[in-house]
Amino acid sequence: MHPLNRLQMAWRAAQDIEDGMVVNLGIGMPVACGDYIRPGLEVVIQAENGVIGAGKLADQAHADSDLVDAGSRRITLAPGATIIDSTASFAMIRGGHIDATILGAFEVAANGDLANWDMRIPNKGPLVGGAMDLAACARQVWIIMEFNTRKGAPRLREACLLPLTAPGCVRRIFTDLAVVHVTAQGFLVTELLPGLSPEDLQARADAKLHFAPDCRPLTTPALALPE
Amino acid sequence: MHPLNRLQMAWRAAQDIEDGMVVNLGIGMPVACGDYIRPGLEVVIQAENGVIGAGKLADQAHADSDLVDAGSRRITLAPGATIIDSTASFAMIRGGHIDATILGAFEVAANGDLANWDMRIPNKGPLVGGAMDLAACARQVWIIMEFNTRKGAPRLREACLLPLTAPGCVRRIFTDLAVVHVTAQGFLVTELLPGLSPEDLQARADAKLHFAPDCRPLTTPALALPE
Amino acid sequence: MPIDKRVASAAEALEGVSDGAVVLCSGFGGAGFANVLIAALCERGTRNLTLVSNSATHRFSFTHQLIEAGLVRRVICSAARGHAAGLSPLEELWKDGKIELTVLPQGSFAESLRAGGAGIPAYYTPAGVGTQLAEGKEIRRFGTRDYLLEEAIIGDLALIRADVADRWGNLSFRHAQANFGPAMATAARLAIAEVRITQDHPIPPTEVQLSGVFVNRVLAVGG
Amino acid sequence: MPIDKRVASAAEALEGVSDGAVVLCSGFGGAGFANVLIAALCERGTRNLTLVSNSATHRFSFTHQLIEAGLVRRVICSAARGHAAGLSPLEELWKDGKIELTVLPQGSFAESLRAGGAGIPAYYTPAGVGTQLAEGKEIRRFGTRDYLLEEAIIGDLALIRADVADRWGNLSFRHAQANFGPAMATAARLAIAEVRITQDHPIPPTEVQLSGVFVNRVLAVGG
Repeated sequence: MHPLNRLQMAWRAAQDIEDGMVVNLGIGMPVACGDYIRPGLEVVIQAENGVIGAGKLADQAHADSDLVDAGSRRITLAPGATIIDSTASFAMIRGGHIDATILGAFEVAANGDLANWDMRIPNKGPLVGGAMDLAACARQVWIIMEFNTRKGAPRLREACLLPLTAPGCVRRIFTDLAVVHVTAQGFLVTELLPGLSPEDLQARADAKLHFAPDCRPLTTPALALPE
Repeated sequence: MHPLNRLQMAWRAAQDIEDGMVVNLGIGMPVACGDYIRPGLEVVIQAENGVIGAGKLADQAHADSDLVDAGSRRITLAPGATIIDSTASFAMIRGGHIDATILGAFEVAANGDLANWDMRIPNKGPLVGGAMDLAACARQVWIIMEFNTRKGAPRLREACLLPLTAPGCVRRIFTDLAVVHVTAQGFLVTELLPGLSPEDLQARADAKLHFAPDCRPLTTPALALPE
Repeated sequence: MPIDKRVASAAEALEGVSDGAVVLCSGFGGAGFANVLIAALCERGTRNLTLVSNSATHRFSFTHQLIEAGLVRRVICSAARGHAAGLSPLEELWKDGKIELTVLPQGSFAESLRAGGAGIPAYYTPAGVGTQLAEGKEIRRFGTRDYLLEEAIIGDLALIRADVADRWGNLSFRHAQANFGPAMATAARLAIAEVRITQDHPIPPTEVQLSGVFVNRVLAVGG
Repeated sequence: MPIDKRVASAAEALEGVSDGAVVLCSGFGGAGFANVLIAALCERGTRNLTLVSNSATHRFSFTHQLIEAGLVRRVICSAARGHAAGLSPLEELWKDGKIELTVLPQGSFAESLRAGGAGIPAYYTPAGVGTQLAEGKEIRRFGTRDYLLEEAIIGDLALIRADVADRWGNLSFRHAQANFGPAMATAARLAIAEVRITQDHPIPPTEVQLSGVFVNRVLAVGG
């Protein structure tokens, strides 16, 4: 069994991005999706700080501290881009103009509840950022996260233990072991890592997993993490 | 007795505009104030359709149907101007960023109530435009209107008979017979047309008029109305 | 596939528009009326429309054609008065109870559209408090002042006018042409812009005044 | 007199700012921090401040200096977490009850500032419904969905960063430098912009990104 690494998870999520979509990518794994959009597609990447049409990372020579994305990464603009202020950017987000947002998460519940903003570390200040607006208002919310925590605890749960970001918002979950859709019936596994049985996966979850009749093997290209 | 004509009323109102003010001028008599701002002053004229820094009327050669003010007049831009959309323009108005708006009116009450949007002509559609936003939200509301209607009815009243635009908003009234401030005590006449006695003026009003101890003669230059 | 929002004709631009649509039409004082699209909507004969237009019978706007053709059942505006001394067709229809009329202060008209596009269902404003336009609306005090609750306006269709569009649907406007256009585009399920010219190459990022994210179709009409 | 909002020094820019001021500081991800003005405010020693800043302890922003100097009694932000593993000075002060902390979803943070500048005392938003951040706030249903009532934020002072200012106070921004700056300028009684350069001649009308109507003082700081 070879669980997907972080780049492979981003690659897999990126395969679901469709032509012409307006997509917001969260800090961390999600931003890497931008590198794996299927060839021939044109997609608009929205960054919450107002960059509408974020391009690749800037090379050293062109890096500009005024041209950054939501993760403070120095970027370039894609053709057709423009930049708006934060109020306008969140008006775009809140108004439902984002086709899909891809976010990281700590936990997702079987009803689509999302917990991704507060790990309840004692005395650490809250850090909500744009997550609640994105989770509550994007047309689709997709999550990239490991299936289990480092300590092995389930992240797919009957109910979230951590504070919610938004209730009932998640539609798809891209993990290192499986791709899971959130349906009216709960979690539906549509792709499973080769070498892992449905029973193995179920044992790692805190909620009932349904398996799609056409559940496929979860495969990705080899993608090496940077040193 | 020579009541002020419409241009003279606009001239008189314009003399109260102070250096650096942001001023919104209503359709009709008020827009003429733009021509009579005291020499040496720089003022920003805001038009509700988003022109921030309206200049003089355009001459024939430069008239452009896309560059108009709130009265659809083809205008020019003053130095330092910019143009914003209607939402931003009314955010500016509603947010209290207009130092003074000068509007026409049908009636003003002694408590500052303004009626300037609906004459109750049978079956004529309502025409409120931007008047309610301006009246409710500009830092000062100044009115230019004749002291009496064409039929001789008082326009300064204990209470407005016509539907209100906004309650308690008017601060100054520039008429053909007098300049009147609205104070906590009611109407205070600060300038009176030469040849007219306080009693004459009082007889033309429907509310108690107070006269300022330093009430001055209302004088203006000769300004001929266009043919 | 490259994003390309350009369409070849007004008929193609209006494809899919149904009877009963809420139509947002931009324009103020002669600037920003999408008259080619409005004329095409009129010709299409789509009925039972709700027309959302600041000045519903402005003499430079073809919205009055929609009204005269009997295609409009409801009007939301800030000005419903004709320019002539007699009654305009809108006023005649309103008098006869054949058209429903909602009048808002112009700032609330603009803000309700902006709210519709920005995911805000309702907001409070001081404009209209203490007037007839507050009738039936919630009044609430914040601090020392009373405010009126106004709800968002959402459209099925926005017809707006701009100067240049690129294939991404990004728009730039001439002078005061923008007025209600940007807010209307954000507030509509289908936003269509008629423009002087369209272009294959992008409008420079700093010259874009409305992001193509909000614009579904663009039609070059010259002029 | 010609309008001229240019000032000669940061000290002059901050003239009249009092203890207890609500200070709005722009900036996101390294772009748009008015660090010259923030450093001057710190040096001035103005106390008892309410700091309104999206990321209150961003490593590129000098707002953390205000906090470390003990000048801040309350913080309104969307992110209050330090970048290091240990506790930041803000977190230490918060833990000890010496600083009051209000956290908003970033979209509500931005919208409340915009509302403050736009004369809107409160508005409804879906963000935060069903979460801890909704505690104590009014929930109201519009249509089929629940929304949260959020109130406007108004500041005594806004410190923002732009690229160019003209004597009218009109501003243009570089790239993503605008972020919260325009909304903050509109929401503050005294709005001050630090800019790369100021100029006597006007910024061309189509290049102005924030009207000088909203800006009281501008300071050239280069860089």
